[in-house]
Amino acid sequence: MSLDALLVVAAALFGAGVYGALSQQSFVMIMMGLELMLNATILAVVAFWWGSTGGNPEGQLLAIVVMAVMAIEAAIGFALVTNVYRVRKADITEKLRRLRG
Amino acid sequence: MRDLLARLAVGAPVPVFPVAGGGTREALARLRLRPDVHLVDTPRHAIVLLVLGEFPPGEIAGLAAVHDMIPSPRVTVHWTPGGPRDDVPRSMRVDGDDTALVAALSRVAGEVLSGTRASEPPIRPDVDPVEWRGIGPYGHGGKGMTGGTPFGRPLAERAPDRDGLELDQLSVTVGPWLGALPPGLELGIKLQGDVIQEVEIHPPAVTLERPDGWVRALEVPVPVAELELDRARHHLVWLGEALRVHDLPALGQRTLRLAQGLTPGDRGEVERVLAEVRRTGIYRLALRGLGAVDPSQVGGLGPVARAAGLEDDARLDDPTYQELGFRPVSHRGADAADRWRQRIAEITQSLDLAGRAGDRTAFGDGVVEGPRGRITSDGILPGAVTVDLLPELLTGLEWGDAVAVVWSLDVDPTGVASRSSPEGAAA
Amino acid sequence: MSPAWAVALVGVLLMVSVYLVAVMETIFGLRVSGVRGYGRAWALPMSRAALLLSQRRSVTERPDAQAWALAPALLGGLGAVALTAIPLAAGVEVADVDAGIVLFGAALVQVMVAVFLHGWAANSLFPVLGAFRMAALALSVSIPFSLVVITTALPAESLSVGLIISSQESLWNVVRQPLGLPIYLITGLGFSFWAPLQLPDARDLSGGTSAEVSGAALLVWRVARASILVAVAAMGAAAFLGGYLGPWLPGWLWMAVKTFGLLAILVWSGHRIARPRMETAVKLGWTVLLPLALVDVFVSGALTL
Amino acid sequence: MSGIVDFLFWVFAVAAVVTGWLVFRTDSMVRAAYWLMASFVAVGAILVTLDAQFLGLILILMMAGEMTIMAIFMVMYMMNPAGLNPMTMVHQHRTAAVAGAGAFVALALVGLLADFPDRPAPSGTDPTVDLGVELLGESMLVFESAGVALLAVMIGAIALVSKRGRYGDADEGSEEPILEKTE
Amino acid sequence: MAELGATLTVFLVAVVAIGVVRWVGDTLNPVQLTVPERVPFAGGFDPEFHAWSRFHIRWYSMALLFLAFDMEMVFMYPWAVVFVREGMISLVEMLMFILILVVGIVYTWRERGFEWS
Repeated sequence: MSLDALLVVAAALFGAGVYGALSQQSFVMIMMGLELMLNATILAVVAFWWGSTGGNPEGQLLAIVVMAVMAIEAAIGFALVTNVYRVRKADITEKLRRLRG
Repeated sequence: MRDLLARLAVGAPVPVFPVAGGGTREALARLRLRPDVHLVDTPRHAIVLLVLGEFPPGEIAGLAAVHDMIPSPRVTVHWTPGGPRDDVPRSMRVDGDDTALVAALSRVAGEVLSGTRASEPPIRPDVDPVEWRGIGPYGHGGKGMTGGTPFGRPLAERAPDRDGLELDQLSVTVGPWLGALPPGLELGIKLQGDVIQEVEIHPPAVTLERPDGWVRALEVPVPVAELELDRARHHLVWLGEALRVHDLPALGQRTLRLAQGLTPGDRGEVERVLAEVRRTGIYRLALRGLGAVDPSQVGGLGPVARAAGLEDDARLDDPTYQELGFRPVSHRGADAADRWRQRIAEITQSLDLAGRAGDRTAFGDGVVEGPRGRITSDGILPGAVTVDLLPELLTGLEWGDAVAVVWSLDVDPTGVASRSSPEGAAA
Repeated sequence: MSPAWAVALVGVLLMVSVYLVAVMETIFGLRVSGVRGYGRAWALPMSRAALLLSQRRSVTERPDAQAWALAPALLGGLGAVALTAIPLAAGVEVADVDAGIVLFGAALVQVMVAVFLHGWAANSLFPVLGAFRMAALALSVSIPFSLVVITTALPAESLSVGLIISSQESLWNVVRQPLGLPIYLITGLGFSFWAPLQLPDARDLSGGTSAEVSGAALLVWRVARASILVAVAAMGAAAFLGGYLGPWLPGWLWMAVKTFGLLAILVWSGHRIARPRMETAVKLGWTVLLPLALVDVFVSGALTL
Repeated sequence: MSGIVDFLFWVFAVAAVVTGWLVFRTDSMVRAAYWLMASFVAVGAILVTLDAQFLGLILILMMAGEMTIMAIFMVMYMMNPAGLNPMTMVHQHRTAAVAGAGAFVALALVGLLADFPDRPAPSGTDPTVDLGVELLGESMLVFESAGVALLAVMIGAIALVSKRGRYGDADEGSEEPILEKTE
Repeated sequence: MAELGATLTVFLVAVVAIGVVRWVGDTLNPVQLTVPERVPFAGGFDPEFHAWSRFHIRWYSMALLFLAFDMEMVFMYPWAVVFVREGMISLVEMLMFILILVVGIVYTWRERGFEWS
């Protein structure tokens, strides 16, 4: 286990997240892609904290902030999905031409 | 290994799934008190399917389906408290009283567990409900995103809802043998999430439970002590069953036990148990504010009417009761909690009346105040009217709340039958 | 503690205490129902287990078979993990780690996942309703639950359960934080979906998430569920009642006495308190337990300083 | 000892990536959400092996609730939520795959080639204490602004999902005429 | 950390043990079910639809509130560890943080977010 190995794992997770976020059609699945990218970010941040910053607590703090971002993203995302669904009865991005334009 | 398990398993109460027809209210209550029998709520937990009581002619609705859901080893037992049924094979039939039944249940359960009696094969044919195998691009019967009948059933469709989110609506027939509902009550409901959007009442799967003692009181005066004890017993059995559905089975058993051989002298013990029921906090936690009825719709419905603030009681017009100084108890809330309070108050009131009545007789002139409400000679039992309340009251309730409301009304599913065939009750 | 010893210890403890929970459940049930004479209760769980093992496992038309198999295993595993976070006597601990209460909390919150999967996997109306009930219930109780457990870490200045116990040398947390234990027990009942909070497996759903389960699958589900209750009681004893601390008796015995005392209270309450409506349970969690838990945190905190 | 830790690390690493990939390979929304949770749990386990015990465990704790909510919302809004009809809910599959692979290669190269200082975290102390001191001390503002941000999110989210808005029901008078209704 | 290795072992063994009990049950009573034996139970009548559907939860406001409020836990654990060391200032800081978040609960409660929509 080394910093390099950790970063490669994080990169793989991030790549999977990018694939998901770009390929999926529904809002919620896109959010899953985003969450996977944030997952990779947490791993990378803690890896740096562990291997490269001499245990600076700000590294941990950053990881917590990323978790908070995840919660915020999820809450706002679901609220938007609910609202959009209520108004337009649609759950797939391609049905919402207006949003894409 | 199997033998060892079978020998060990003999010590456990036999899990029995009851399909209880008409006239078995009391028998079922007695059965719940038996330590060797455990009446379960879903056929998946049972070994024995117990068919008891009276059913409308023809096939018993849903019986075959429930039978097949019991995991093997399974065995069926037929028992009729009033007398043997002729249309059932001798080998499955138990004649005699409760004790004979319990002995038979334990015996057949032991036999199928140890393998000396073969487990019954499924009744219904091994055929898919809809042809689906090999159909469609994946061979699963579906079509596109939501079409077709994947694995034999379609997917639910969307329907509008009160909060503006148009999501899937499941329509499903619940009952007649659902442990959460009174036996025989069959409802066609439409659910969105856990909220009921529509209720339709189906004809009951059981025959009318004729309240013989009460019907007799229409014609001839009957001893008040007898009537009032019967009323208290009825309410105690109701309380026991309702407590079970509210997940207080042990307390429910205690009230059911009280109902056996009840005398006016049991009042102290009854009051202790009722106080315990109150202390469970059930009014505040589970019942308050649910299923409030409109007082104008519940006239003649006995406790339901009186819980809605009506002083509606045929006993008020009876000279004997007037002589006893009878005043009806009533509550004002009209909701499920007040209906519970009302019946619980009436239990002690009835015991009090029974104790003071001596050998006085009452009624006999065509109107009787039964435990569920006013019984008249027109043949429509109060249970019928209570069932009619359900569609309006249950709509918009969460499933668990709906179950609580059904029990709080003391619904008699056979009421529907009494209405569709008026001679049923008056006969 | 070496893994082999840990497995042996936790395994034996769980089996014994789950059995005792089943016995207790029977005895309290008989007592409340007005029957005297409990001799039969001791062998009954064994017979019931044998009966379930002799039954066939049920499968519905189109279940999520893997999730259905995973759910009870996950639930039991979580019960065992939660138990490892708790020192059972001075020096007898599987994983008294720095973040002990976080480990315990993580295990308990994951219970929600196991129960949700168990109900969802059946593809049948009542289990699915039960699954969603569990989600609502667990979300409502999990924050007050974590808050009162965190409060016990204040005087200990550590998240380690061992240090939380030793910080109660002079005074138990149940005295120092009187609001803590009741809130902990109520929310703990919610996580172990035990009566009166057994909403996901309630009778109005004909057994809820286990309505379609039979045979060995039902047996392991019930055992796993009881193991969560045992873990909740053990943590309650450690965090609020001083764990293995106590005069005269050996530490492990104190721990056992306190744990079974709490188990008795929990099982007893199932027969004596009514099951709340779903909406009442959610409101109870957010508008009663959560504010009280916050009061507990800050008042106990201020008193600790 | 470190051999076992290395082995566990690789087990968790593979688990995290594989479960993360399975998220987009299943038709069942519940499974997708819980595969994602499994990925988070595996990452949490990796964090534990990195001596960030608290962060790892809290990640596992948080994700149970968050992913259950994820599953519930997905079941709520996705047609055919259990994937009873197999479906392909992807578009621009090739672009996405290339972008994903590209992101992986680029980031992995950065990770492998860039020369990060080698200053390992000191072992033997409880990093949670440092974190607490940091939170209450220098990063107090971060902490309090997180509170404000979370409050804004709560109010925003609740206001968005409430049917009864200040200006009448949320679904009234906002149907888009251009919207193509596919059903 | 080595302790958590023991925890992991306990977890895996418990999972396997439960799997074994289930397997034993399946060996004693092999699961070969006919179509009617697999019909989901609803009281005696076959369900019309699959139960898996777009399930309309009634507490989505509460779920969203939980997402945001649960983050407070992450800050609270480290706070608890250094609480006594940092003294009154830590109490005040956390009190401020919590009071901010409690506004969200009050708002949700006022919007009837804890009731079945």
